[in-house]
Amino acid sequence: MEADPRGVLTGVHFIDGDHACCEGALAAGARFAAGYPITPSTEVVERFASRIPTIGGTFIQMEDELASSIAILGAVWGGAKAFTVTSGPGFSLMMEHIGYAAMTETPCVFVNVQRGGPSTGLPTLPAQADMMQARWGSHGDYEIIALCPNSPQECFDLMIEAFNFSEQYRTPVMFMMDEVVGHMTEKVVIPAPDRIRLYPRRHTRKAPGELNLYEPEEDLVPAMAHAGEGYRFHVTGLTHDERGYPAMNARAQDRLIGRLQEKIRRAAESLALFEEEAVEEADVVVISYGITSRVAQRAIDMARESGLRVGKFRLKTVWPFPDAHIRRLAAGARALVVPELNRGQIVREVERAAAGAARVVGVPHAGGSVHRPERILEAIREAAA
Amino acid sequence: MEADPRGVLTGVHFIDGDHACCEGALAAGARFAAGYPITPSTEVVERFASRIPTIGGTFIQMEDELASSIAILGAVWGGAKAFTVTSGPGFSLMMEHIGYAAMTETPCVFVNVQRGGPSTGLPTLPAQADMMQARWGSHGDYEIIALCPNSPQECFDLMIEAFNFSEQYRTPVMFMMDEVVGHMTEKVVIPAPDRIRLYPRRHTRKAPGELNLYEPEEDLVPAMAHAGEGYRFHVTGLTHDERGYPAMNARAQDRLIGRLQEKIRRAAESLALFEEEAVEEADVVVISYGITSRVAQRAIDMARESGLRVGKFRLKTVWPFPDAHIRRLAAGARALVVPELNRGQIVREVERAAAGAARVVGVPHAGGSVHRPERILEAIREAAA
Amino acid sequence: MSLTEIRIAGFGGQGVILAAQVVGKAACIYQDGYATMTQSFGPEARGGSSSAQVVIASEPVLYPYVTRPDVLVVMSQEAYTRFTPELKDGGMLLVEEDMVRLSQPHSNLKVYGVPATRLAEELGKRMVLNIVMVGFFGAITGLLPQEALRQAVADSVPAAFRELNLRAFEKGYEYGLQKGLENTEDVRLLPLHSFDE
Amino acid sequence: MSLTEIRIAGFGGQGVILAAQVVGKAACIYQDGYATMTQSFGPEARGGSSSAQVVIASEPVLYPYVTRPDVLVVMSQEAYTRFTPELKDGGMLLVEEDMVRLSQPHSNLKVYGVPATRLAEELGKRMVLNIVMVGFFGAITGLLPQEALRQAVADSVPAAFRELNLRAFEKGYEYGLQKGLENTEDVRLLPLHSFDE
Amino acid sequence: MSEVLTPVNPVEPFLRAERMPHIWCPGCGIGTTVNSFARALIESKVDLDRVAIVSGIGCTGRVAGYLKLDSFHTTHGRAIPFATGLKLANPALQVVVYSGDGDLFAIGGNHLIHAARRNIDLKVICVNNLIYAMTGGQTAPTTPGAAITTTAPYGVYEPAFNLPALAEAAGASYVARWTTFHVRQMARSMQEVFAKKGFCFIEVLSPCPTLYQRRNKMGDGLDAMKFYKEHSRTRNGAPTGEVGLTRDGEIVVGKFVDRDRPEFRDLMRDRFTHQLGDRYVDDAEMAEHPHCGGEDGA
Amino acid sequence: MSEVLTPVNPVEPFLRAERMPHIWCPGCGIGTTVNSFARALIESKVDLDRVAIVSGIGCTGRVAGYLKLDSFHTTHGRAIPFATGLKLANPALQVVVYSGDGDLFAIGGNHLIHAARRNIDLKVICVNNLIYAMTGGQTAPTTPGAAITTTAPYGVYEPAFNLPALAEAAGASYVARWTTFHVRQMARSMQEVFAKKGFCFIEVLSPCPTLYQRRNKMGDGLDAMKFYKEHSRTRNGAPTGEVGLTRDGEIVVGKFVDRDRPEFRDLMRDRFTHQLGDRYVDDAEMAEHPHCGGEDGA
Amino acid sequence: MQRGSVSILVERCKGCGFCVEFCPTKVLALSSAFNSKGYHPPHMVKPEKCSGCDLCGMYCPDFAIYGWKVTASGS
Amino acid sequence: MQRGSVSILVERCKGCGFCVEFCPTKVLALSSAFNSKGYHPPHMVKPEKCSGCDLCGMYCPDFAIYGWKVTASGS
Ligand SMILES: Cc1ncc(C[n+]2csc(CCOP(=O)(O)OP(=O)(O)O)c2C)c(N)n1
Ligand SMILES: Cc1ncc(C[n+]2csc(CCOP(=O)(O)OP(=O)(O)O)c2C)c(N)n1
Ligand code: SF4
Ligand code: SF4
Ligand code: SF4
Ligand code: SF4
Ligand code: SF4
Ligand code: SF4
Ligand SMILES: [Mg+2]
Ligand SMILES: [Mg+2]
Repeated sequence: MEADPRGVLTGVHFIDGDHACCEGALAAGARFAAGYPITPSTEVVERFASRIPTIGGTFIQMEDELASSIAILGAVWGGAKAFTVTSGPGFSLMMEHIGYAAMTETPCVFVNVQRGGPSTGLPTLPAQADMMQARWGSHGDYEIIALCPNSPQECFDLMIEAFNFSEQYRTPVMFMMDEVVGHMTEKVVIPAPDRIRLYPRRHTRKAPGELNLYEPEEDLVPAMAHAGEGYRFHVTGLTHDERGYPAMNARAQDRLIGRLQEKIRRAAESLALFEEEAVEEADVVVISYGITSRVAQRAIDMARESGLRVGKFRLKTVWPFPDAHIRRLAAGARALVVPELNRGQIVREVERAAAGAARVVGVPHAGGSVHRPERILEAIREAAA
Repeated sequence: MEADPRGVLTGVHFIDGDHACCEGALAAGARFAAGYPITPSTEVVERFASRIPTIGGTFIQMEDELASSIAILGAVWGGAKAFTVTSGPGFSLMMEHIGYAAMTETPCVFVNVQRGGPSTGLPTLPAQADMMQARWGSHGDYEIIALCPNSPQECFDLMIEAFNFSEQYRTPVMFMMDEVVGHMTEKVVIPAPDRIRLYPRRHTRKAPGELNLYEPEEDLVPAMAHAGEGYRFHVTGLTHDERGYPAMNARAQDRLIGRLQEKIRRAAESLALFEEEAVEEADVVVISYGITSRVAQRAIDMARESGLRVGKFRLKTVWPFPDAHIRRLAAGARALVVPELNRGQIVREVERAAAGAARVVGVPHAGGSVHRPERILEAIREAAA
Repeated sequence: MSLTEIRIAGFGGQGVILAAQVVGKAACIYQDGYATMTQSFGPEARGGSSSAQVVIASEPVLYPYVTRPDVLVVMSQEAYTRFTPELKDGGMLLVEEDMVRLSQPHSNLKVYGVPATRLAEELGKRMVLNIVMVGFFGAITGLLPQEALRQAVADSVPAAFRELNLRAFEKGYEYGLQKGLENTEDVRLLPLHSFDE
Repeated sequence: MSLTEIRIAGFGGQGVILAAQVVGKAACIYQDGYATMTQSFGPEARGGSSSAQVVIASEPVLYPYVTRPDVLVVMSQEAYTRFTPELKDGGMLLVEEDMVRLSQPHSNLKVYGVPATRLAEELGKRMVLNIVMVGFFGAITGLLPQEALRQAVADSVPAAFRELNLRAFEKGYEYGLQKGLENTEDVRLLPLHSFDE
Repeated sequence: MSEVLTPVNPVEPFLRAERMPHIWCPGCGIGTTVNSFARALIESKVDLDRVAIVSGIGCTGRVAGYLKLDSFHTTHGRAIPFATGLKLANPALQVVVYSGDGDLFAIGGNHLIHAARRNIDLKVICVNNLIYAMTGGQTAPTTPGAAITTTAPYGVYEPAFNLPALAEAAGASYVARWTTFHVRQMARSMQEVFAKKGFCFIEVLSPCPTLYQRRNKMGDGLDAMKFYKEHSRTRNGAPTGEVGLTRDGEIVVGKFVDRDRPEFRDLMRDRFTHQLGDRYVDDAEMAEHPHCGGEDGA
Repeated sequence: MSEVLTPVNPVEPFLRAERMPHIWCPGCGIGTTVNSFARALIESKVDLDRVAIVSGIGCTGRVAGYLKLDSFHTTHGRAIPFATGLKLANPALQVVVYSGDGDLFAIGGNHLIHAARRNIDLKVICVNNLIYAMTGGQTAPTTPGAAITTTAPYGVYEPAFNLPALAEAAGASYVARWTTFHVRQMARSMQEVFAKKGFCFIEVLSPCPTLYQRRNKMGDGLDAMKFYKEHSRTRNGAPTGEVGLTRDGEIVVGKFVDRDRPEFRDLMRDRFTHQLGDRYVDDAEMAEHPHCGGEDGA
Repeated sequence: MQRGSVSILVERCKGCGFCVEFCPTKVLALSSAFNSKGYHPPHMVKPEKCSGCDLCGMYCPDFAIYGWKVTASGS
Repeated sequence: MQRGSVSILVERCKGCGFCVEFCPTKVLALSSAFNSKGYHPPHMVKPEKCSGCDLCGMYCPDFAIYGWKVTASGS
């Protein structure tokens, strides 16, 4: 399906990542946003508030993040594409509803512009320390998709992917920006609407009375309906059967939770967006994401200048974690270097996936600024040695 | 320091894990609890509400889990030992304040009696699927301690450890029960008060005017003061310096976050409580925790009967994850089998720590009941083959 | 290690859990043994079926679940239907006579009936039917000394109701002593009421 | 790939960010080049110092930070003190004459002064001092065509203030054309007021 | 010979028959409120395909799951913000929030006051059984003083909320209270709010014999109903400040507030039209044709 | 020759001098409220070692960090529940909650109404600048209609809360409103609440020139102060239902509510004493000797 | 003349007695019999007094009873 | 006779003018000079009128000014 032209600001812009993210959402067809202000993410909804009245749709500033994160789910069941935007403390408050969205298979996007934490931490300064939270922050078992842009352009582009994935797999998607990317201004090219492919809502073709709301299709994803269409369906966060009715026993749990995970795990390969360069012949591969990938690039360049064989692997999709690709890299390289703006999160996943096949060297950084490229260079040198 | 006799119900009891947990807290000196009802954890605070008026202390049922989880932090700074109790959905709501407690180094205990999730899931049925959340559920970088009892007796015993660790390291401790352990009734022996060793509050010996509230002692943990003692200190969730004042820059962040992690990582060995048996000569070691360890025991017994050399390793401390011990096991055994009441959480940590040195076989279970021992036996057989 | 598996089942409100608790407590506290009691809830906390499992042993119990009970106490038809097939060959089946109608002869089991509800009503409080059942259980199974069970009863109920419950216990125990001698394989129960309007 | 690093710094309220934005936009949109602008906040969003960095290039910019600027524009004393040492040898230092007093001669730099605030006040709106500065920057550095900058200015301000801002731009540009010829190494500024009461 | 006119229980078409019997206890009043609700739906002739029920978690929260309407069983305390999103995305829906006192006023209190402030077009039915029932009988912010609960084993000492007063102060357009004894009045109130635009709040006192009454020696559901009958006094228009409840005192029932405040969406439309004129695109029209690609399928 | 009597600014001893200058903008009113607060502390002669300040997050939330008292900068919206725990664990403390309108009434609204319901002994000072300032000027639940904010670029259309009415309906014992123009009255109110037991609420309207006024062409801080001076009307005892604010209308100030409701801890003590008699151990006495092992050190 | 009647789904009934108590003409009484869950459902003891007002139906929390009007057609 | 005076910490002042506006006797005026942050702090233009009432101090949001009473001792 093509993008609705009303939401697409085709042209060349010089805007920051927060603004580009909003444009991506609009281009993806988001017509409902609920948010609660928090630095450094608020610009996303501020722009949305200013843009939406002339496009058609709603922005509502809710009383808190609990409310924002569930208002969007209500909106989705009312027929809209919807998202919310926050940063660390607000993200923590949204955890219950991320689980509810996963459980009820409500397509939606949660944007987190990461700042320094824990707690109030460094409200205006960058970090990438909510990466594990994005995967594990809500109680119980679920599977999630999380994307990481590294430029305003990608805030636009990947936001469309985020919505597409969420619609295709009927799952909440975490859009994990960081303060630098969010506040960095660059050229953003927005294509014409007919160049933007959208994955349409998986709306049932069945008539009311025939629909079992949670009966999966072949790819394990069920088609949905919207309130007001006559289906008279039921949605619950309790463990439920294919009709959507509560079914509280281990068997129903196994069926449901198994399917919720499987529908995403099965698609892992097509969900794995990444960028790689010179990894085949590399001794050391630098694995990074978000703003850190651009800092690491300088270190990689410096290392190459000094004659080292360094490859680059940039994660755009962080969850589901691309185990297979990391295994491939580990099989080929001597060492994997993982710089990130946290004290060691994704590096643990790399370690797990590498399973001892290559050395894994983390380059932690507590946040508040980006790495000095020299620090990463050092790690590359050490790893290559 | 010895336990205050008023809180210690010395004697032999036949009580369930929830009640034993409450008695553990009372014996540990907890004199403040705030909670919000949620199945299957409510009995802990119900007992506290009934016991505390004749011991001296306060129970308050707050308006929600956000309030409960920060009321206890206020109480700690007012001079009490305090804890809160919840289950999945409530735990998700407490995430922001777990981060605040970590950041402000407020000793306290969060009890989570795990039920089936995600979302409302299976309110009355067991799971162990909040294990990763306990570690990663709040935004930003922090380190946490999490303990897992497998019997009512251990609910009592480990609860005292939980408080001791929280006081010693000034960190929130997650007490990760599961519905089976919470509702299972067994013999619980509560010793005399003088047999219960408590780690006292690390109260500063400095005079007002001399104290820098966040100046670490040798083990990286600072001593604290209580409100009302004349210190006129400041506590903030912002990144702060040793005086406790906001210091918003990458250097301060590095110092603070580095220390918060290091104080716990450094103590990893003494924090690692576990139980092991016959791991030296084992081909397969079964690694488990909580109720699953007791189900696994039957599988282990069956496997041994059929001649397999099976060891057992039970985690009492799940976080910080005992990497060193797992490495040791991986070095000795052919395979590690990890049954848990979730679709694969701690098994990932085992994989990471094992780093390819042994095969790792997870035995996932979506919750709602416990494993059939036969299922674990099957995995052991397969792993041994 | 000797290990006895017991299941007590009925519907919510019959005091199934308390009965199991008394048995466990008698073993643990007044007999210095070990016991593990677990409960199965229906999906909701209220109404519906209720069942408790007790494993009694001389050493700490590891695996907490009952798989093939030695003793099954049923206080509702549903519990009877659901759990009887689990019973160990030669196991004991104790039934509340007025609530359960046997659907077939159980020649492989030892079946004993007691009108616990009626006996309780005779004491003036239908509520204590579970303790009548505990008394009956004690006498029939002989698993635990009468005194241990008595103490466990006394210790498990509110002071105001202690006397009443102890009388209920005795009543059940006595009934058990009488009935224990005859193998009541042919317990047959009154037809339950049904409607059609 | 040719790459120019620019830093613009002053205090909050001087429109530092907008100035940087105009420069970046001119490069990106009206010159078909690439630019990356990043900002440094003080710890708080309000008051205090404000600084923006622009990297201009003919290809996409990877590393977004300015480490050794080619051009430094300072509009406060604090910015001058803090950032001048970073400047590349032979780099350009553009200063707001009325706000900054040079603390030493900078023989290794090309220093240019402009009374941007005063010029803006002459236009009736002190607010536009940043755009005066952009004009001055355009003329002195010659990094970007005048027209590209002009358009970027027009496109970056609210319609109601477009005219005013364009005049501010021209004023700064002209001033730069005049001053650009003389190397104003010896820019000396009025003593700033101080108090003691 | 006699002819049957209504041979079917009027509530039946609104029930998910396959889910009966429901989980509610003997003498629980929640089912009774559902009867009044069904009657109100019938009488008000709303298009049932356009009615959505949103519940939180609790015994009352189960209402959504039993009603054969589009129905959402959300998270504890968050029915109102969910309903807010639902209503804004599809303004043609009649959105009813049906939940318990704890859900709406303990954990959910903030959402309630904010929705009332906004005067968003939601119809909130609060079944007040004075307790957290689903979790086994803990103190609610409505539990009257001295009552015994599992978390107040020596009796509640916290003062309780006066729900109508709070709803009014926050901005509700319509505020009423009934008990499950007042089945007709309750139905009439429900019918009224279907016809009223804005945030409407109906409190219904309801027996919880199992958890509230038993522990407080207050008999069974029928005893509660008789108590309601004897102790209720209808005072339409009573100042909400005067209608606080006590454990054994008078229960003031009636319609307390029925005022005209502009509704949220109207306010929104007016403002945007005022500022943007023709450029404003009112998405109320668009809700009919969602942009998410609806019928196209995957 | 002249002799100096007060050679030091009375507020100075209450400030963490090493943290001056503060971050507040020129003409921001928050600092002014601190002056009145300092005067009230002096006049009321409370033991300063026993005063604790609890703030949430926001420009106002920074007050805690500037006051040289035991002070807590908590999480956004949660100052009140933190303060509740603090007060209950150490009843001897005078616990003051000092925070912004967004913090206390948007995200924190539920805690405020519940603390008021409980009538717990907290003194809440709400600096109402009609906006979320710290985050850059978004709509608050107090922002009056038609005002421009970053999240309402075409003007706010949501109705605002009437804070005193809400606080009263929830149960507050003391409710007053002043503006930063009313420095003496504000100080007097603060002094009064130090002497009053129970939940007390003081709203102080305060200029935010940077984010609220600038965008709304309302001049600078001084203009706001003059506006307050001209448009305020003191109506002590005014019914709180009548004191709602509008963008440019009259500002009713005064002490609106001052009533006696039993305080939370008194209620607790009475109930436990009633039920348990001598067996009740009042931990108010124990707070002096915490059980956590206090002085023993590690 | 009988103007109304009730239908009772006995298996749904939980014996709360609401219908009995609030029937304006006291048509109903709880039967002494049990349904399969052990509850005593109501039955009509004075059927002739039933107006078919359905108050019983409005009260019944278990949707187990409802009243309906009977028109005397052809008699 | 002067009965009061003020102290001004000019570097703290942000020139808001509160003190000037609300001094009951109009003692103060903003100076045309700047402090190092570029603000115009107040100075006393009619020192003799100062009562030392400290209203300026109560208004000053930057804790930059305060008034105090001077007793004429020995004069
Ligand atoms: C976040 C969260 N906290 C707590 C719970 C547990 N819980 C479920 S229902 C409920 C209270 C129900 O009370 P009320 O709303 O009055 O409904 P009732 O059962 O009385 O009808 C609670 C505390 C939950 N499900 N989720
Ligand atoms: C959970 C969470 N959500 C959002 C924020 C961002 N935030 C910080 S302060 C604030 C609002 C402040 O408004 P107010 O309380 O009125 O204080 P003011 O700055 O106006 O004094 C917000 C939304 C946060 N810190 N934490
Ligand atoms: S517990 Fe109470 S509210 Fe819940 S169903 Fe039973 S009677 Fe009704
Ligand atoms: S932004 Fe507003 S509230 Fe915040 S310090 Fe500045 S003037 Fe004060
Ligand atoms: S229909 Fe009316 S009259 Fe007939 S039984 Fe029911 S309540 Fe009584
Ligand atoms: S009201 Fe319904 S449930 Fe109650 S007795 Fe009558 S038929 Fe049975
Ligand atoms: S002390 Fe009083 S009279 Fe003197 S300057 Fe200050 S306000 Fe004016
Ligand atoms: S009130 Fe204070 S900050 Fe304002 S002008 Fe006077 S001295 Fe300066
Ligand atoms: Mg309730
Ligand atoms: Mg504010």
